[in-house]
Amino acid sequence: MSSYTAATQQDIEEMLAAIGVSSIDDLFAEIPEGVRFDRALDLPAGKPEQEVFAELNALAAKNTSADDEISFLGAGMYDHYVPALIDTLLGRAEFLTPYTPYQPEVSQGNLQVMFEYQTAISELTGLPVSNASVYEGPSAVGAAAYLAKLANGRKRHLVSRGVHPHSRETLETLAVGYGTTMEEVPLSAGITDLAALKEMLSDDVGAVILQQPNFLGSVEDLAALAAAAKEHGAVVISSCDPIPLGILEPPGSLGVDVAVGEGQSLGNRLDFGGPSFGFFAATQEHIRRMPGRIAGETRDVDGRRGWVLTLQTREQHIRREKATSNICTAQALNALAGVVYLGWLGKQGFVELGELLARRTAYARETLTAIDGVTALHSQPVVREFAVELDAPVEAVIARCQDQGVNPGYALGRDYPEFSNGLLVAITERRDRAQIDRLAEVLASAIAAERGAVEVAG
Amino acid sequence: MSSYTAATQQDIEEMLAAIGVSSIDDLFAEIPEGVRFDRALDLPAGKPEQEVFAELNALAAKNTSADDEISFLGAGMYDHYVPALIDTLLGRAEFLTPYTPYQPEVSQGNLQVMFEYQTAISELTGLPVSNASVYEGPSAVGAAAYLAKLANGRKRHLVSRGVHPHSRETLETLAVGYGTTMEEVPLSAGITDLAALKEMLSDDVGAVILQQPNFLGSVEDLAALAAAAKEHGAVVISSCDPIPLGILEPPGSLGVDVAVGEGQSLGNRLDFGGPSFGFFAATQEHIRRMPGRIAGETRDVDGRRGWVLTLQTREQHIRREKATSNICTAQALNALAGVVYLGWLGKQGFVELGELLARRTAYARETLTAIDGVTALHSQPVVREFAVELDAPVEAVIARCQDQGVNPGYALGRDYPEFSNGLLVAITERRDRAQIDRLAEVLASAIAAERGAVEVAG
Amino acid sequence: MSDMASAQTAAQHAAGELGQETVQVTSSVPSAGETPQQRDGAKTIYEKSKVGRRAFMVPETDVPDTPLDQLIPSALLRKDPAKLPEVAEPELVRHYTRISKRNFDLDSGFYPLGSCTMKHNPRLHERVAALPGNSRLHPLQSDSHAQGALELMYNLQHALGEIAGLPHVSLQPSAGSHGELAGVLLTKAYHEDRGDQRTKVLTPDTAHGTNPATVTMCGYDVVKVGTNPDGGVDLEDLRAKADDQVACLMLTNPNTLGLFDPNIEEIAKIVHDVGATLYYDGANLNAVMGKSRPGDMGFDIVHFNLHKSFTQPHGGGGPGAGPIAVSERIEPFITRPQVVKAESSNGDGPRFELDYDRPKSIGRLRGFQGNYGVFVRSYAYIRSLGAEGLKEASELAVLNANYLLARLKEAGVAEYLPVAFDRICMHEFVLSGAPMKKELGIRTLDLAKRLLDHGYHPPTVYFPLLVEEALLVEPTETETKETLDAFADAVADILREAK
Amino acid sequence: MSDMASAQTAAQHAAGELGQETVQVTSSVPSAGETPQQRDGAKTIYEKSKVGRRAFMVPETDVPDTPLDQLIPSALLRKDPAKLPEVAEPELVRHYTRISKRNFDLDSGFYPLGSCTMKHNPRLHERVAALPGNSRLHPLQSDSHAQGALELMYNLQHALGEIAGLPHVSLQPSAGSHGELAGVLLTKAYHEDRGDQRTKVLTPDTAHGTNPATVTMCGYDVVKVGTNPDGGVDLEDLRAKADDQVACLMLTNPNTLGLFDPNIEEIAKIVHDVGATLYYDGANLNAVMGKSRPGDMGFDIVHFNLHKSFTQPHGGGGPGAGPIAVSERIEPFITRPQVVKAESSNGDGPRFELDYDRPKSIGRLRGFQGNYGVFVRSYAYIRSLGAEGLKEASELAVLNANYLLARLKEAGVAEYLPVAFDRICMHEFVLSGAPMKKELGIRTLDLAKRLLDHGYHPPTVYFPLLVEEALLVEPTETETKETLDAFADAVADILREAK
Ligand SMILES: Cc1ncc(COP(=O)(O)O)c(C=O)c1O
Ligand SMILES: Cc1ncc(COP(=O)(O)O)c(C=O)c1O
Repeated sequence: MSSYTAATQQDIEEMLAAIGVSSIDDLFAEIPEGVRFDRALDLPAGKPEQEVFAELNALAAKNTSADDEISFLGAGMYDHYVPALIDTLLGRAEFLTPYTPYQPEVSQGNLQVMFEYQTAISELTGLPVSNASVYEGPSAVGAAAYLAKLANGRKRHLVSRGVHPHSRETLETLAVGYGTTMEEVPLSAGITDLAALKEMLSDDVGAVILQQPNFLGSVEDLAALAAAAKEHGAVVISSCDPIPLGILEPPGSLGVDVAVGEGQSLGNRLDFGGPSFGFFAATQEHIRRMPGRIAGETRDVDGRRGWVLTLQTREQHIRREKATSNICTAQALNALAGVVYLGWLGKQGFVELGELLARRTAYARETLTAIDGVTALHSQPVVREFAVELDAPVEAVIARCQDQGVNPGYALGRDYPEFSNGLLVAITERRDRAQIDRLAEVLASAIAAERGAVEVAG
Repeated sequence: MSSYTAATQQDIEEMLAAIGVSSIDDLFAEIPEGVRFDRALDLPAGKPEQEVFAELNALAAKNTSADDEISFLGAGMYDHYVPALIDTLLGRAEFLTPYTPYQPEVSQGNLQVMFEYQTAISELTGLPVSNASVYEGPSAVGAAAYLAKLANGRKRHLVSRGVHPHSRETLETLAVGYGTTMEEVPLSAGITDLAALKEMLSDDVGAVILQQPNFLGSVEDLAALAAAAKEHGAVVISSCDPIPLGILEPPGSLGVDVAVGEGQSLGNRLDFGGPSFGFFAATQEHIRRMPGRIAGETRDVDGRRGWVLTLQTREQHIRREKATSNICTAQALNALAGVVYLGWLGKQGFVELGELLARRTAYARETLTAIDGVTALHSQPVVREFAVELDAPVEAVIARCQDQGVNPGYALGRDYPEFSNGLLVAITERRDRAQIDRLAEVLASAIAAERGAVEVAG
Repeated sequence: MSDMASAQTAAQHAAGELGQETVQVTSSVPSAGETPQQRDGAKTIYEKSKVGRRAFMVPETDVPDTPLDQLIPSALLRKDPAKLPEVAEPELVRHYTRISKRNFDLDSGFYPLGSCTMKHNPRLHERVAALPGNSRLHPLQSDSHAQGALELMYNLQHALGEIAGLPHVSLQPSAGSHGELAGVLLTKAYHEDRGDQRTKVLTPDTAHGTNPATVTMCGYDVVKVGTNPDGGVDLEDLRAKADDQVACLMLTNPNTLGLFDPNIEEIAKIVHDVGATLYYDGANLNAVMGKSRPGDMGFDIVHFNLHKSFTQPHGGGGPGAGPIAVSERIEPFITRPQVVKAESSNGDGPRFELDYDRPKSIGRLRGFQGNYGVFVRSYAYIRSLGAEGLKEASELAVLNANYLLARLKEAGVAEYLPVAFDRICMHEFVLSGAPMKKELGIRTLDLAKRLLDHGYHPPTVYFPLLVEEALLVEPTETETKETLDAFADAVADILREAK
Repeated sequence: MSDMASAQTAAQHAAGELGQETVQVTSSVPSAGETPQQRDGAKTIYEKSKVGRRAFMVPETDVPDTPLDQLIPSALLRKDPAKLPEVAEPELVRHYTRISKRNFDLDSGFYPLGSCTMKHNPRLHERVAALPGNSRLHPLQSDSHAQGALELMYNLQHALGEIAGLPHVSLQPSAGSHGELAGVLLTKAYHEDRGDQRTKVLTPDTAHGTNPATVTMCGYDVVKVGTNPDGGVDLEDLRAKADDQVACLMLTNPNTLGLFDPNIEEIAKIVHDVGATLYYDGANLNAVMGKSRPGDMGFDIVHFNLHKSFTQPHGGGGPGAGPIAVSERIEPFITRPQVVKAESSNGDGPRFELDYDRPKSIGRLRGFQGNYGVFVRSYAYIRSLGAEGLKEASELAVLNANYLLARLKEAGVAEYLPVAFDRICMHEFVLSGAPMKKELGIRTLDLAKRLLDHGYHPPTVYFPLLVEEALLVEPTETETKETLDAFADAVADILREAK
């Protein structure tokens, strides 16, 4: 048992004497008897570090990680290589342990990181204002919808069926609070149905919410969708995968007002889904409606450059209930990983990575759709992920592939009943041609076996 | 390909212009043509970080580490739990990247660490002077023999057969340089044969070299051995396992003049044998013969406490060829791990750990020697390691156990032909009773199987 | 915690001009290896860029090198590359290492930031979180291939439920405020399920700013409840405001004054009598682990800040996690998916699953399963301490706070910095700098800056709003008596020097 | 590298009184989170102890709790426990974190310490070294269960042999000096095997102190060879001293003046003609990787400092590794065990083994297989850079040095700090502070201290001994032109301020 405390018996006695009480229990005397907790918590006894390590090591060993199989899982989080320098920097106590930078004099490091991060996000998205991070992707989409609500007060929000199912579900949950309603814009041939969108649009639509690339991996024609939305004065929100922004036109150049997204693929680990970070960027007109914190540049009394949190009176101080969001603790450390990762990739590398992924994705799509029993689910342009349909039960095929050490991807049927045997396959720079070829081999034989099994069963 | 360099083509051109040459090759013009290397090195092309990681990860995966089996291997390095805080502290650039502290103003951290480390080693060994670390165990033994040579100039050195075979071999190698000869003192009933030692001793013996506990795990009667050596004015050197010094009388209290040892078990990883550190402590009279560096306390011009390297003019400066050793780069980072580990164990913990190991070792010895086909190799007191003899070919038995996920220990026959089926079994706090019981089970059936196999073959 | 008042609006580079104001950075901490002149620059990584430099090397194109515009219509392709930095790895490492040294960190000094629970962050937690089985586990890995992770989450749910005294736990929310959001949405779902449309949520005037902000985001009106002279909820005011339009009362106990509200049972009764829920802001849980449970006090919904009581390092502003625990009546509405335990039929032992089939659930508040990496750390903490250790942690946190308070009541300090409510405090306490300001002309903010010069992170300032020139001090249980003594001496010294 | 002259003798606490002298610590670097007053204390961890505090919790005694004196005779048991610190984990972490901030480190600033090759330490190397398959591998694991480690060592042997131009490599020595020891013992074994008893080893007067120290430890007499006006070996002096009693000439090329000796072929001939071996001190290999190979120059034995050219972080004074490469004639004597590759008969591919069966071997110089963790890092480096990258590293190291030298030759600097030998330098160069001392009254050490104030680690001072008030400057290839410019400007500024 450890509590990482230092008080010896002697310390305790001296401290009690100084306080003027005779026991620690006296300090808890204000707690009325009725709500005092008299028994021990029903938790196992504490144990030494080595044993806790052994227990958690054994638990971790029960998981099949991306080290244990060749994984083509994506669908929102991706197995990118995280350079070692990120571990080192994030492990520094100076970054790991401080609180949110409330004392600028002793937080210039974190504030500068925030500022540099914001700049990077602005560059990626082509939008002038970025905050210092929000929780993660889907909740960022939810926060963007709130911004739209604050901006125009309109209650109808349209969301493409190409938006990540988790984002759509989060929007639904939050809409109850916002007092908005969510309506889904259907897909057509793998992308958001522009005609249907136009049909649904009217001047009471407050926001149109899109995703780039969409959940099926298709690159959307954001410009056209945004233009349609703008005609009715709706705020255009797009969730973006940051990695393809090395080669795809940034949302800010295509009429998007608010670009948000999941930041995991920027230097963050998979971590079974978190912690990562969400990014949030918008046009100038929305700056006072941004959730969370923004670091800004300033000069100190001696005229030296420094950094501070800006626009901070919004929350917690003066107009507490008028706050544009309730976020407080965000994801500073993960955003640090993000900006370091982008600095590591660099201006050229960011483009080269996007190009490599686009080419490997094209190769993988071609290779897989050449398999008997695999067809493309759509033929839209793809950049890092693509969808196919299998002529066999997808869950069973996945299980067979995993037995061979290959995780072929995500079963779309869980979220899209219309694609019951759909498979979403993600590519990163860690998945080389040999691994893609191996996937093809394993997938082909799994499908063949499954068809055989079905025939036999049938 | 990466060289972690920053020079762009433009940089290079500007720099060449400033130097006043026209190409990089011009800078190498001083190299005579005959020794210029004209072809490319026959090495594979460089590759990106992720691919180097993948290659080294694959190599590492080919090894069976102490995570992959229940290991009772010891024989000089031990599978102790290294607390996580050591990783964190050693990973700090402030400790990881500086050179040896030549500029005291900007090395106060390292110098203080050295000072604290020396104090800890003095406490452990009961000897007043410690240096700031040497390479590792066996070479520390070799360095101690050189100290003896410098101290009394005598040429006969006696070394117990209970000293680690690697230390004995190192002594032999170095003796050629020192101009000394090594003679081996035999073992009797698992410990250094006192009578034989007395027989061999005479006034031309410069050093008697012992090990505590000895290689067979026996606790030696250092006091008696040291007394015999002292009668002839020999320097008494003992290599010590630091962990049992929590419960064993320190060598300094038993007449040992120079205590050295392998520091791996103090907070260092196994690392397939290195880097770790060697410690080196001696009596006051030998202070000016100590190899390596010593940090000392001082006051700066303002009277503030500070730390410096002391006795440093010995090497490299004034009397270069009179240096007491040639060591320069030592093992500062590993010694840091050592002192942090000892601080983590703490005064009480260090004793408790020794006690736990002694009890578990006793239990393991009892449990194993109860197996049919296993007998104690000796019945001397043991504290963390013990030797048994198998009634079956030891290498074959080990292989069978490893197939069952248990590494039963070290085959003594490699170094001690007289114990051809001897097995040396090491215990750490990570090897709990359940694992010891599992060892007994696996060992018993391996021996039984091996005997069966021998019978069949026979 | 609350922002310091001096964090003034300034321009954000990328955001264009917002009006540049000079912020008072009156003291600054020099860092090793940097001269004042160098610090001056505070150059960004962008300003250190040079065309053509790079760290990353792209893997070889091992597939057909098709021109990009044959794969993707040119209209969709980026024209101007993002202006990311161009630096080699050594500069990148050096840049961030150097700027890291401009932060104050918990591993280097005392950080008594009230309401933030800056307790020691054990490094074991970083080690277990980094195990590939955790850090390299994809969130969409099938349940059967993620049994270790699900078991850990299940065990953590159980532990948190036991600590809260409420049986049903969702780990999903990403921080305290996210937990609040979940809690108020659950309240809404609960009332609506009963056909009950309510309009108001009560929060005390000592509440943290995230409480009213959350309420607004959930479409409720905020109604403030006053504080009585002892620092607790003003029962009269509460009774007056508690009507059948009230959906919920949000409370922290001990409250943001560091005081345990002895009327908690009465408060719960008033709230429940009007059919409202009682919400527990768990930011101050570090005072009462194993000593008193929110569920037993009558709370319906509790959030935890795993980055406070449960040692997730704060990271300079996150990540955290804000799990919630709820009572039976709230359970049907809890976020999904939930981790559940199924006894397998084939005798293989239990099997852990993600349960999505929760028809009344409010749904999701984020992607995937929450901040799992944070769960690993907090679970390691709970396994290290166990029942006894958690209780001891709270006891010593309260002891340390009361001891520091006692030291600060000593002559020379109390005249200028009296405690706002003179009672036994819990894990933190509030001093008022009003006399100091009046008599010495020193504001709380000045004291804070001077503490920096003494090597201490200042306490939280100007929060709670209720207390004039407030200084909220939370030492936590992991500090030594010597540190508390030295801090008290430093405060006394500063006041002496100001006289 | 050479110790600074100001590191004066002082008392070692545990060693009792050695005579306490005041060392001039004229400037000191403040660290974040610490006030001058706090730094003052420089308390040790022992002084922070308090009886009863602890971090480590011992695992339960799950075996019989036999009294210790029933297991071990009481006479052998310790009476007084070692006075180790008594502190809880938070204090332990804080103590070492704080004192770490009193070091200057390479990740924070320029560190042009001549002869030490303070190049960037890629963090990938720490990651791969920490993989459990490496870091948790027991050194006595059987060959068949350590194939990955042995393969890595084999590949590293090959790579180093290729770089040195000598085919046989032993990785065993633990640092450069240990490599020297191996090398001179090999020389001895070589001569003795031929029945040749020799008595002397030659070292240039520019040699590093470890060379003569090594010679003495190997029972040879040191004979110094002079330096010619161009900074190379004085051939006349060498010829005069090279006789049949000479066992070896130890040389580094480029030498410690940073100059490549153009007479190297002649030197090799002179040495070989008297039957002696030629030893290459590899401390300066960073200048010539892929450009010129010691083996091709005629050296018989080479040591590498993996902590210099091959990026093992210096760790504040180790660990390092000092592998050696040797020629055919030396090979029979090389340390054992050696890693060898055997083609397996069953077609399973190659098998790597530790070969102990080397009858003429000088034996071991240490335990186990050497500093394997260092091998992993250096191998990762070699795999990252490849043939081209290594060559480029040397080219840019030499370019950086010559550029910095050119900058320092600019007006205002060269008058006071002239270069000792005005030639194209290799990866480092030596300035002489003699005019500065004479004309400005500033010693090299004063300049060094002032550079600290500017945020730079000073170059090596007072080495090589040959040059008066020497300043040995090695920028390495991983520094940017901007850094070199800023450093040159700082030197100029300091001199200006001194005028
Ligand atoms: C009392 C109180 N409530 C809520 C919060 C918000 O918690 P989080 O920052 O985790 O969102 C805080 C954070 O400081 C707090 O102190
Ligand atoms: C020229 C030279 N030779 C030898 C050495 C000794 O190397 P090591 O410190 O690795 O023992 C050094 C170290 O600085 C050196 O500079």
